[in-house]
Amino acid sequence: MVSMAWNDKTIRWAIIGFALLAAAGWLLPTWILNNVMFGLARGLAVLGLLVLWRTGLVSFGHALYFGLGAYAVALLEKYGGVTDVFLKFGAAIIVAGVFGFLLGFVLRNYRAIFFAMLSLAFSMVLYGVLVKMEVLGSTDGFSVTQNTILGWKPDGKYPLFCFIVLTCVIALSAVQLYLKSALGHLTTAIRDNELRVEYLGYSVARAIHVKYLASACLAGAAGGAMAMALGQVDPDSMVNWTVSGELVFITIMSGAGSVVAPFIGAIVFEFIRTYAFELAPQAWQLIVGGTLLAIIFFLPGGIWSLLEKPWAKGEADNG
Amino acid sequence: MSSNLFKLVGRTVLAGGALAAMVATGPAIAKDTINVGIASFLTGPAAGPFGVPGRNGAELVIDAINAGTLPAPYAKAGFAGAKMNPIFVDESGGNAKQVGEYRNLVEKRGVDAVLGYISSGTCMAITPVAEELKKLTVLSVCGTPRVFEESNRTYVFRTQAHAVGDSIAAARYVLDKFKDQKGYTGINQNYAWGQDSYKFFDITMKKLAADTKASDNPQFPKIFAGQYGTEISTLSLDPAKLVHTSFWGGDIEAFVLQALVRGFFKDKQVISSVGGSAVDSLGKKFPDGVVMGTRGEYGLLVRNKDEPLNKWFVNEYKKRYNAYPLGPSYQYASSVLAYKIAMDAAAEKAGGFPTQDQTMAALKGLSWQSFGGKVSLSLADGHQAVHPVGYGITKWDKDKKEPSVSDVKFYAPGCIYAPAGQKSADWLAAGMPGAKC
Amino acid sequence: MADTPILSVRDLNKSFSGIVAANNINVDVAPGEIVGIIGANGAGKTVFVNMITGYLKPSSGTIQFNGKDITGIEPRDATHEGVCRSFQISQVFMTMSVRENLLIALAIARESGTAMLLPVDHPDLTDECERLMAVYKIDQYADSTVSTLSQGIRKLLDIAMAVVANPKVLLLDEPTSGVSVEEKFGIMDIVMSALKEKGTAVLFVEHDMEIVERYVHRVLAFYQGEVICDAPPDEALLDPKVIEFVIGTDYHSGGAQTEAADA
Amino acid sequence: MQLITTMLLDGLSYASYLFIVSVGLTIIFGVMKILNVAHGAFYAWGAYAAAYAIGLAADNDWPDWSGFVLIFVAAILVGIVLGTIIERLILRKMYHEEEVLIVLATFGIFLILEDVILLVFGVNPYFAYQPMALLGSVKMGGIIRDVYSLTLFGLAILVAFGCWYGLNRTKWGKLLSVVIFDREISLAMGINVQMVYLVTFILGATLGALGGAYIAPTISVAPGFGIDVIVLSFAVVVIGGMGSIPGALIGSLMVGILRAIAVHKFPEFELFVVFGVMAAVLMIRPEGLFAPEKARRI
Repeated sequence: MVSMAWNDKTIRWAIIGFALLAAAGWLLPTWILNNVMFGLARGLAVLGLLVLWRTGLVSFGHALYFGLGAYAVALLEKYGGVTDVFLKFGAAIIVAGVFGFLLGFVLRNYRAIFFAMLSLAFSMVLYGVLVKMEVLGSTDGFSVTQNTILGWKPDGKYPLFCFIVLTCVIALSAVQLYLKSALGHLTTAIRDNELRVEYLGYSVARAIHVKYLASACLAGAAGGAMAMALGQVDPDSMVNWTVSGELVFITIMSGAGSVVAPFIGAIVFEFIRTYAFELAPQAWQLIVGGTLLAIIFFLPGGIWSLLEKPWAKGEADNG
Repeated sequence: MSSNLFKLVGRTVLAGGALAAMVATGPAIAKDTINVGIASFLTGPAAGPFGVPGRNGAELVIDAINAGTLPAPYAKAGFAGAKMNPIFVDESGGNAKQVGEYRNLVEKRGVDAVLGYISSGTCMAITPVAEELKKLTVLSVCGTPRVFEESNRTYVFRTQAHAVGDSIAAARYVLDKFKDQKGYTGINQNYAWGQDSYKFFDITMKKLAADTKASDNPQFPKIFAGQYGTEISTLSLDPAKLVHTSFWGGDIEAFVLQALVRGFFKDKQVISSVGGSAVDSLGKKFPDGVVMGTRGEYGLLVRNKDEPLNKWFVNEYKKRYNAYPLGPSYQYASSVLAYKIAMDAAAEKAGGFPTQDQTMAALKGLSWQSFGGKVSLSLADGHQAVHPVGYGITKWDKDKKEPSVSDVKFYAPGCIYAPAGQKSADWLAAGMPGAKC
Repeated sequence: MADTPILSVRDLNKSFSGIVAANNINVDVAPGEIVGIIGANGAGKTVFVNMITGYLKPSSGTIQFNGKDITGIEPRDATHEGVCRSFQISQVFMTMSVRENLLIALAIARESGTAMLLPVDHPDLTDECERLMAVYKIDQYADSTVSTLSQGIRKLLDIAMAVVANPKVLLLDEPTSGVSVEEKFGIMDIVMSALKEKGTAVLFVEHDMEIVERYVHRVLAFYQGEVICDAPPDEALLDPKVIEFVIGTDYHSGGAQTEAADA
Repeated sequence: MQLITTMLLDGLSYASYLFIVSVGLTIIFGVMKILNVAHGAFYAWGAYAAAYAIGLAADNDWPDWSGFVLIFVAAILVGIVLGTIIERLILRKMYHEEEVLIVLATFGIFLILEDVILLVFGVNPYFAYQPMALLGSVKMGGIIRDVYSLTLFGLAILVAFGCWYGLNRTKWGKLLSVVIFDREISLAMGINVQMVYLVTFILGATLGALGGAYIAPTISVAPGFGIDVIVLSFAVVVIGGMGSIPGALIGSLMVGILRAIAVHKFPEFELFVVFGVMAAVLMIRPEGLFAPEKARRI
C-alpha cells in the first residue's frame, strides 16, 4: 500500500511539497502560518466536494458536516473537557461520518439540483437548531482554546500546523489512490452514464453513498481542524448556507484537475479574503464576488489549469 | 527566494534577541506612532446605529489627542507622546471571521493594541485569542458578564460596565416608577447579550417584587431578524404590561416601527436598555413614554449635562459628523481615553515609552473622568469597569424639535453590580447583599 | 428446441397508462440460440428487451432464466445472473477512453469486492482488457476519448462491455443502427464470431432484414406489443402478417430498405 | 380561539410576504432553470430604492399616499435596470454552462450587489414608515394589527392572479409555456428565446424587488438584510415545487403558518420548522408538492 502510494507521481510530489511546507512553517510569520492552516483545513472539505463533483454532484449543504465536525470538537472540549487533538479530531470525523452515512441513504437517490437542495435543507436544519438552542451556544458558539497532543501542551500553533499538514497528506493520498482505483474511476463513469454502470452490475446508489460518506468525513475533518486552528465555532461561520457556498466556490476556483488543487485553491482563497478585508473593509464581498465571476469567465478550469500545463510537461519529460 | 528566507531567519533571530534583551524592566524604544486596531460594525444592520457612531467617537478623540486639543486634564498631545494611527476594521461576518481578523490585526499588521467591539458574541470569541496572543485589548461596548466571570483575564480590559447593571437598574427603575404592572415579559435577541440581559432582569424582578408575574413566553428572535410581526402578536396576547427589551441597532428601530402602528406602546410599558440610537434616528416617530437606557452616562441621558468634557464632546462631534453622539460614540471615546491615560501614566512611571506590560499595569484598576461621567475599572481584578447606569422616559421636545428624556435616574455602581470577586448570578441569587442604593 | 430453455418468458404483459406495450408474450430461448427480433417502431421490441433486463417491471407474467425467476429484478442483478444487454444508442462513458471504459467493466465483472480497489492499471485487469479490445478490433482506439469516435466503434465498445460479464443470454438492441452501411456487416461479423465460441444465446433487435437473414436461427416479429410470428427466418420473412406489418412489400421486391435506422 | 386567530393572521401575513418574495425566484427557475441566488440582492435593492424614494417624497412634502406609487415605481425600476444588466452581461453568456456554475455566478453577483448597496446608500438605515403610518391599525382577534401588513395579503392575491392570468390567458404566457417545455423546439419555431429569457428575468427581478420595496416601510432598511431571504425563499420554492407558481403559494402558506405556530408555541423551533419541512418535502416528493408535470425522456 505504502509503496503503491509512493509510486504515484502526484502523491510523491504532494508529500515532498507538504513536507517542505511543514518545514517552512517553522520560519513563517504567524499570520501566514494561520492563513495557510485555515486554507489547509478548508481544503480538506473542498477535497470532499471534489470527489462528489467528479460524479457530477454538487452539495450546497456541506457546511452541515463542516459544522458537525467543528461543533463536535467544541462541545467535546466544553462539556467533556477533552483537549487532545487526536481525540477531538477523531470525534469530528466520526460524528460527520455517522450523519453522512445515515443521510447518505436518502441523498444517494438524488441528483443535480435536487441533490443540491436537499443537502442545503439538511444543513439549514442544523443551522436552525444551533441558532436557537442556548446549550449549543446559539449564535455565539464556543471557543476552542485547549489543544494538547498526547498530554503535551504545546506553546504556539506550530505543532497543530504540522498535525493538519499530516492530515492533509494522508487525506490527499487516500483520495488519489481511490480515484485511481476502479472504484474511483466509477466516479467519472457515474457522471457519464449511470444506466451503463447499473447494467455493468454495480449499484450506482451504493457507489454514491460511499462517495458521500467519504466527502462527509472529509468535511467533518475540515470543520474539526478549522475549529482547532481558529479557536472558535459559531453557526454563521461554520454552518450557514454561505459557508457551503464558499466551499463550492473554492472547489470551482481550484479546479477538479488534481487532488492537490483543493489545497492550493483554499489557501489562495484565504489570502484573497484576508487582503480584501484589509484593503476594503466595507467592500470585501465585492472583491470576493468579483473574483468568483472572473474565475468562472476567464479561468473555467480553475487555478489548477494554470499549473496543469507545466505539470503535464514535466510528466512527459519524465517519460 | 533562498536569500529572502535567509533574511527572514536572520530577522527572526535578531528580533528574538532584542526581545530577550527587553524582557528586563527598562522602557521600550520610544515610538512616534502606534498602530491600534479599532473594530466596530462597518457593514451590516448594526453599522448605521452602532458601528459608525462608535467609530466616529473613536476617530474624533484620537484626532484630538494626536493634536493635543482635548480639554484639560487631557490636553497633553499623543499616547505617551506617540501619535495613534487607527486601523478601523469591520466587526460583521460572524465570530469565526472575527477571530481570524483579530489574528491578522495582531500577527500580520502588528498592532500595539486592539480597541472596540460591540457585540457580546464577538467579545466572547476574541477574548481567549487575545489572551493567547498576549495582546492588550480594550473592549468598548459589549455587555455580557461572561467575559470576565468565566475566567481571569490578563490582557483584556473593558471600559464599559457589564449587562447585569443594565438589567438590575432597569428592574429598579420600573419598580420605582410603575408600581402596578401585572407582570412582565420580554423580547431579546437570541445570543449572549439578549439572553443575559433578560435573565438578569428576570432574576432581579423576582428578588425585588416576588409577586409580579413573569411571563412564560418571553421572545428570543434571532439577531437582525428584522420582522417581528408574529412576536409582537405574541407579546400583545400576553397579559403582562411590562416588556423588557435589550434590542439594539436596526432591530430596535424595526421593532419600534412595527409595534408603533399596532398601538403596542399604548398597551404596554416598554423598557429598552440600549435603544437610544432609535430615539435619535426615528425622531418624532419615536413613541413618548418608553423607559430608555443608554448603558451608562452616555448619549441621550447626558446630552445636556453641563460638564466641560461632555460639552466639548457633544459640540465637536456635532460639528464634525452633523449628529448627536450616541451611546457607542461615548463608549468608544471612553476606551481611547482610558488607553491614553494609561499610556501617559505608564510613560511617566517608566521614564520613557512604556511597554505593553507597563501600560497594562497602569490601566489596571484605573479610575478616570470620561466624557459622560466617572468610570472605574474596579471589578475582575481591575479589568472590568463600573459606572452609574440610568434610565429616563422618552418625550419628543416639540419646541426644540429633538428628542428628550424626563425622570432621569442614575443608579450608583454599588447598587447594581456585585462587589469585586463575586459572580453576578450568585450575588443576585443571594438577594444582592450589601447593595448601596 | 431440444434443450431446456435458458430463457423462458410466460404471459408477459406491460402497459403504460392504458397503452399496451407488451401483450401476452411467450418465448423460449435455448442456450446458444441466435434470435432476431423485428418489428416496426413502437412495436414493443425495446420494451421487451427492457423487461428481460430489469429496466422495466412487467405488469404481469414471468421471466425465468436458467430455471430461476428473474421477473422484475434490478438491471445490475440481471447482469449478475448472466443476462446482459447493449443499447440502441450506445451507453458508454463518453469522457473516458476506450480502455478505461473496458477496465471499469472488467473490474465490476470481477466477483471479488477488492477488484474495485485495485488501481485500474493493474495487470489483472489490463491483460484481459487488451485481449478484448483485440477481439472486438477496437484496440487501435484504446486511448481515444469515446466522444471523438464514430458510432460504429461506440457500438462495438458498447457490446464488448456487455460481454465482459460472460452472459448466458445477451440482448443487443439494434446493434447496427446509426452505423454506416459499410460498417454494418463488419460489426456483426466481429460480434457473432466472438460470441460463437462462448455459446451465448443472443437476442438482437434489428431492422435490416439482410442481417437478420444472415445471422439468426429464429425470428420473433413484434406488432403492437404482440409476437405475431415466431419461426426460422426463411419462414418468418415470408409470413404475410410479417410482410404486412413489419418489413413491407418493398423488401422482397428488391426495393430500397424503407425503414431508416432509428433516430 | 384568540390564539388560533392570531396565529392564523400572523401566518397569513408572513405567508403573503414569502409568496411575493419567492414567486419571482420560481418564475426564473421555471423558465430559465436558474436558481438565482442574486434574488436576495433584488429584494434588498427594492427595499433601498423604495425607502430612499419615500424618504425623498416625505422631505419634499409629497402626500403620504404617494409612497404606495413609489413602492411600485421603485420595484419596477430596480427590476428593469438590474435585471437587464445581469441578464445581458453575465447570464446570457452562461446558458450553456452547468447549472452549478450559474448558481455560483449568481452568488458572485449577490456578493457584489450587496456591497454596491453600501457604496451607493451608505451604512445608515433608511426609514419609510409613512405608508404604514397612513393606513393605521385595526383591532382583529382581540389585538391591534397594522392595516399595512394586512394589505400584503391583498398584494399577494393580486400577484398570484396576475401570474395566473399572464401565463394562462395571454399570448405571451403561451409563448412562455412553449419555451419552458422545450427550448430547442421553441428556437426552431422561431421564438425569440433570448427575448423571452430577458423579459422573464426582468419580471422575476421586479417581483423580488417588489417584495423588498413593499416590506421596506415596516423595517429599518439597513445593509445585509438580503441574506436570510435567499434561503427562506429557496425553502418556499422547493416545498411547492421549483418552477410552479401555485407551488410557491402553497409553500408560502405552509411555511408562514407553521412558523407562526412555532413562534407562539415553540419559539426554539422557529427556524427548524422551515427547513425541516423543506427537507421532509424533498424526501417524500422531490419535485415538490406542485411540480409541473415533466415529459419523461428515455
